[in-house]
Amino acid sequence: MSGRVLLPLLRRDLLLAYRRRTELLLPLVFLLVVVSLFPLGVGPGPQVLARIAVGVIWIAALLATVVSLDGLFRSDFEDGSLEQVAVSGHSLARVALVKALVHWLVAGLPIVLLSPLLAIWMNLPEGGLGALVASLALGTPTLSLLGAIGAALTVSLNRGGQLLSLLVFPLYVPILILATSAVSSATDSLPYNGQLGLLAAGLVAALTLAPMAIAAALKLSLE
Amino acid sequence: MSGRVLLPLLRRDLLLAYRRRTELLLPLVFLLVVVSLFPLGVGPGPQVLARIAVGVIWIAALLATVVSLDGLFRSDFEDGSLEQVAVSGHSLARVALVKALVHWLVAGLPIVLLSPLLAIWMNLPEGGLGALVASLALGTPTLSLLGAIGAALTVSLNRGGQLLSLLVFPLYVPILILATSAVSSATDSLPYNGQLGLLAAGLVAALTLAPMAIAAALKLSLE
Amino acid sequence: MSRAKRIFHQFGSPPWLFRFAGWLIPWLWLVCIALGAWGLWWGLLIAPPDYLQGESVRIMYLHVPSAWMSYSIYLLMAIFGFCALVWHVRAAEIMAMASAPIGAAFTLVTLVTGSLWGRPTWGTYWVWDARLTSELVLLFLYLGVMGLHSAFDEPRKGARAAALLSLVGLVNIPIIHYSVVWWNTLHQPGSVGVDGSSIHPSMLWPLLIVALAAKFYYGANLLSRTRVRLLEENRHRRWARAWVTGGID
Amino acid sequence: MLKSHQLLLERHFQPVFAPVDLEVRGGELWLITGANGAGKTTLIRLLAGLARPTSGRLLREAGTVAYLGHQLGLKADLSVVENLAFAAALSGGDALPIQRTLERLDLADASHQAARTLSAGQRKRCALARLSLTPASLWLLDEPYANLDAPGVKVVDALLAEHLDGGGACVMSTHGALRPPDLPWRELAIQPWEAPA
Amino acid sequence: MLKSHQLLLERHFQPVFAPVDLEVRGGELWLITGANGAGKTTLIRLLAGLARPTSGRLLREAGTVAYLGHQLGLKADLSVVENLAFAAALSGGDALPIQRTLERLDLADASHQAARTLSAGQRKRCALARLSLTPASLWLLDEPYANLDAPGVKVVDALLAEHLDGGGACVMSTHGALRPPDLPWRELAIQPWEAPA
Ligand code: HEM
Ligand SMILES: Nc1ncnc2c1ncn2[C@@H]1O[C@H](COP(=O)(O)OP(=O)(O)OP(=O)(O)O)[C@@H](O)[C@H]1O
Ligand SMILES: Nc1ncnc2c1ncn2[C@@H]1O[C@H](COP(=O)(O)OP(=O)(O)OP(=O)(O)O)[C@@H](O)[C@H]1O
Ligand SMILES: [Mg+2]
Ligand SMILES: [Mg+2]
Repeated sequence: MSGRVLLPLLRRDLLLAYRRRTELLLPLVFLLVVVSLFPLGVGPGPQVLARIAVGVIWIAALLATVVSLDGLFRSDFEDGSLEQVAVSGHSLARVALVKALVHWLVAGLPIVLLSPLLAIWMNLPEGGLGALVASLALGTPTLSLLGAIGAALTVSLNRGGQLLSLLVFPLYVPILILATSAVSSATDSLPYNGQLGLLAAGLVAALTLAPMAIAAALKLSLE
Repeated sequence: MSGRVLLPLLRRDLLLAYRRRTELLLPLVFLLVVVSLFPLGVGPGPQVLARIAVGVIWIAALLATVVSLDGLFRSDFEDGSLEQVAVSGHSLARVALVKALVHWLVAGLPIVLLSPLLAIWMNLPEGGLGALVASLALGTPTLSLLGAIGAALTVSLNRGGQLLSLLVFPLYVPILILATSAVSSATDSLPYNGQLGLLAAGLVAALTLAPMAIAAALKLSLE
Repeated sequence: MSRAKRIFHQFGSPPWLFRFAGWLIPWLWLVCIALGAWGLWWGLLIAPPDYLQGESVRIMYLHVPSAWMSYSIYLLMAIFGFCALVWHVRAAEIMAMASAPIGAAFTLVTLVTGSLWGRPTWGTYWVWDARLTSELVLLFLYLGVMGLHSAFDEPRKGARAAALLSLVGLVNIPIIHYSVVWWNTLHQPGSVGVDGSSIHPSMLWPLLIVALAAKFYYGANLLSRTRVRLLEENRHRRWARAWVTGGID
Repeated sequence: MLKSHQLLLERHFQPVFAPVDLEVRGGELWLITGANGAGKTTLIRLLAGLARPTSGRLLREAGTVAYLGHQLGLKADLSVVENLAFAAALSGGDALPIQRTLERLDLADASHQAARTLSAGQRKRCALARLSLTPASLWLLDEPYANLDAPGVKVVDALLAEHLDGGGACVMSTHGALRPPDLPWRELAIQPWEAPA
Repeated sequence: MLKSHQLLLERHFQPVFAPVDLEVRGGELWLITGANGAGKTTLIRLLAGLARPTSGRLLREAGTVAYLGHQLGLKADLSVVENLAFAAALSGGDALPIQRTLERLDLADASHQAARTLSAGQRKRCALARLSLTPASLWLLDEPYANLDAPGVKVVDALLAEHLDGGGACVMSTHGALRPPDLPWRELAIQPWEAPA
């Protein structure tokens, strides 16, 4: 039974994402829209914007991730696909890993790719761009993995979206702190390898532990 | 057929909200969590926080509204209640008004009531509190009404949440600008009646026009 | 039936519109290319460089016409959308939805050329100036209309929903525009404004010509898209089958 | 009560069925029959005014209709009684006979359970209970027998008989195996659409 | 293939039905019968391992089961063929006979439609088509006949006959009116739970 299902599942989920390709753009557009609210709310002064740039970009990335998390297992749960996968006897942990991977490809990777544009918008000081991209690249997969635990726990609840954000934001706090501190160090021309190292360590830990937690949560939700 | 349905519908929706009373707290908690991310992401310096306080509180209010909007008509649509209401011959515009009212009571009013706490958290300058509460009281009903248009348009789509935020955020731009400018004027001890007047005018306009747009959108979604 | 009403109905009849568009499109392209070539040649090669901005001012000949188009196409889209919603004219639905990507493209061109222009003149790709901001919001409005349209799998439903959204957006555009202008001047008096007050005639004429060419481009592109759509949708009908097999034109 | 003339609906620019002419009078029971995918649900939604026909006309007498679709219209978080009380209020009907209706449909035991905990058949019964609480003279029912056990089917037939006796009319879809045994009915077999040559 | 001993599930600390003893062997067809709300769906989900019994034991032979519940498990955005191809890959079955299966279930015309646009019966047929693509030896079907027209019911019976001939087994719930006419079956009537005196 092993890993044979992973490829079809990956293919199916990417196909589904492609079917609704306008929706593929949505996490991106959401990010753009949220980031652009800040100048409107805070005022267009470039100094203030530069000062809060990292925080805003990372918080927007967090929000974009959380908003897209709710759908991660929901449609599979509601249309009965999840039951089918559970009955098929495949390891749910591997299935969870694939789901988190697809989520990152669809919602996380675009954020990484888009971050230079956001940096220009928010007037991020020059030296910070590299650290921003690196922190996003290392941090967003962890966001997807941790978030998937919350999504799995809330999938059987009617309106899981907000509960979900309550569950996962506390888990995201360390990532947010590490990442923003990496970028601020970079803009101050300080070394920031330490923070990136910790982010990488977090990613490895999440990769090994989160799938099991997700699988247990899914089983619970199905009962 | 006139308005006789409004009361039962209002009662039913409030009863439903009460049934899931833990979920009643969610928009609030979401708001608190989002606002508390900022000191974490931006750094705890009180000057910077004070400078961005209004913007952050209002943007968090926008986000909390949008996150709770997706469920506004969705469950009614999916379980067929909306069909029943549509077939019953009652004016859908009135129904829409009731729904928006319930949404505001559940998601908007708590924000207004909670705003003093947020103001303290974010170190909002003293003079701004009155203007903040007033702007939220006048602005959040408009957010609910405009947002309901987006919710009605996307209710038949599978994952409307992010599309919804794309649709409604541009409409929220004037409210955000007016509200934050009212509060900044207040903290600078300038008059801010003009902005509040415009917010009130926007509310009146939304109250008269939005229900028709919502009704038309709902009818379309049911087809 | 009054004359106006008859024309209206004729316009809504797919085979008639298909044939009329087929006849008109080559002429539109012809005028568009002629005017475009003339205007760009004049603007990019002949017109004098600006005494302040130097050669970079030539971006204006792309930037300003697309900025004008970005708003006027939204207006047209909303008008088509209104006809679609009120009279259920399929042709209007198609034309409203065909307008959206063209308008979004013009908006994007405005933003990109503006950013590229901003680098040499303002020293930065982007500032939160009022005009820039409202152009960005306009892009979001277009993306919303297109996203909503394509999210439905029944095309007519998607078109009508998006048309409704475009009308809501139309009501809001002036409000957004004024609020943003007011926001920026309030927060940041004396910001880097876009100075368009005094354009010398030697620069104005090529600008107007390119702007006219852009209008013809829109017409030609719109009708081409409409024709494709009409053919696709009516593939079961006799006139469409006959056209495809070369029976009639 | 209801009259349709050359009623037609297109999906993806292809008519779902041949144009429908139907005239329903008080006291009549119409069965809409057709294979899976013939368009029964589509037609009933058209008659209920939930979808807009692409062409053709539909005339309906003033007064409300009662509609029962594949989605039953129950709020999962409300109990059976609360669901029915709202339905009665919505249609301007009478909330008093709720208890009697519940007994008739054998739902009395579950009357305070939330709708989400009901079984498929209990949920269907709850939706059917709505019918006897509304003053609607025209019932539009999409597969009313699905998910019901034998006693449930009998109750539906009894409800129908009462409704027709009182001068009401009903249009319902069915797959043929189950037809009301003791009632006179007329059949509208849905025809597939054929492209004109 | 499957053996249960005093299987019991509580909802709200109240057993749903009397403890169930069931032994299913290859080639057997079991009908689970009972009124609406008796607990058929609950029992089948227990047998499929989707719910955990409160008490009692359940033994299942190694090998996969095929499960068909009230939720059909189709992705609304994928076409019929894509849905089936994924189902085949998931269960390690063979994707080759998809076309034949579709013809058999009269879905060939709709094979490239997205599942969301299918009618209720077409959707059921698509879910049933999965059965013949999996190598599962035990089928657990919850109301397989619901929403099907007469030819659809016949196809299900034919599929069942083949499966049983090949040594497979099946447990299905039904409301009694429709029973496989030409197949030998055994019945498990669900008993209501009675509190011990
Ligand atoms: C991303 C950046 C930019 C955007 C989004 C933008 C947007 C616009 C828009 C919307 C208009 C039409 C306004 C109207 O007709 O009322 C416009 C016109 C114009 N823009 Fe830009 N612009 C940008 C950057 C620039 C830059 C850097 C310059 C030159 C320094 C510039 C020069 C002009 C001029 C000369 C006009 C014509 C003025 C007029 O017709 O009133 N723009 N721009
Ligand atoms: N959370 C709960 N609380 C109380 N009762 C419950 C709960 N969940 C389910 N039940 C009851 O359990 C019973 C079994 O439901 P189940 O869906 O198994 O019935 P079924 O035999 O499949 O009926 P049907 O023929 O209608 O599909 C029902 O009477 C239902 O009301
Ligand atoms: N968007 C669409 N594109 C193509 N075909 C569609 C679309 N929507 C519906 N259809 C088709 O319309 C037909 C009518 O469906 P409908 O649900 O009315 O059938 P039905 O008679 O109720 O069938 P059932 O007995 O299975 O409930 C189906 O064949 C379906 O495939
Ligand atoms: Mg049907
Ligand atoms: Mg059941």
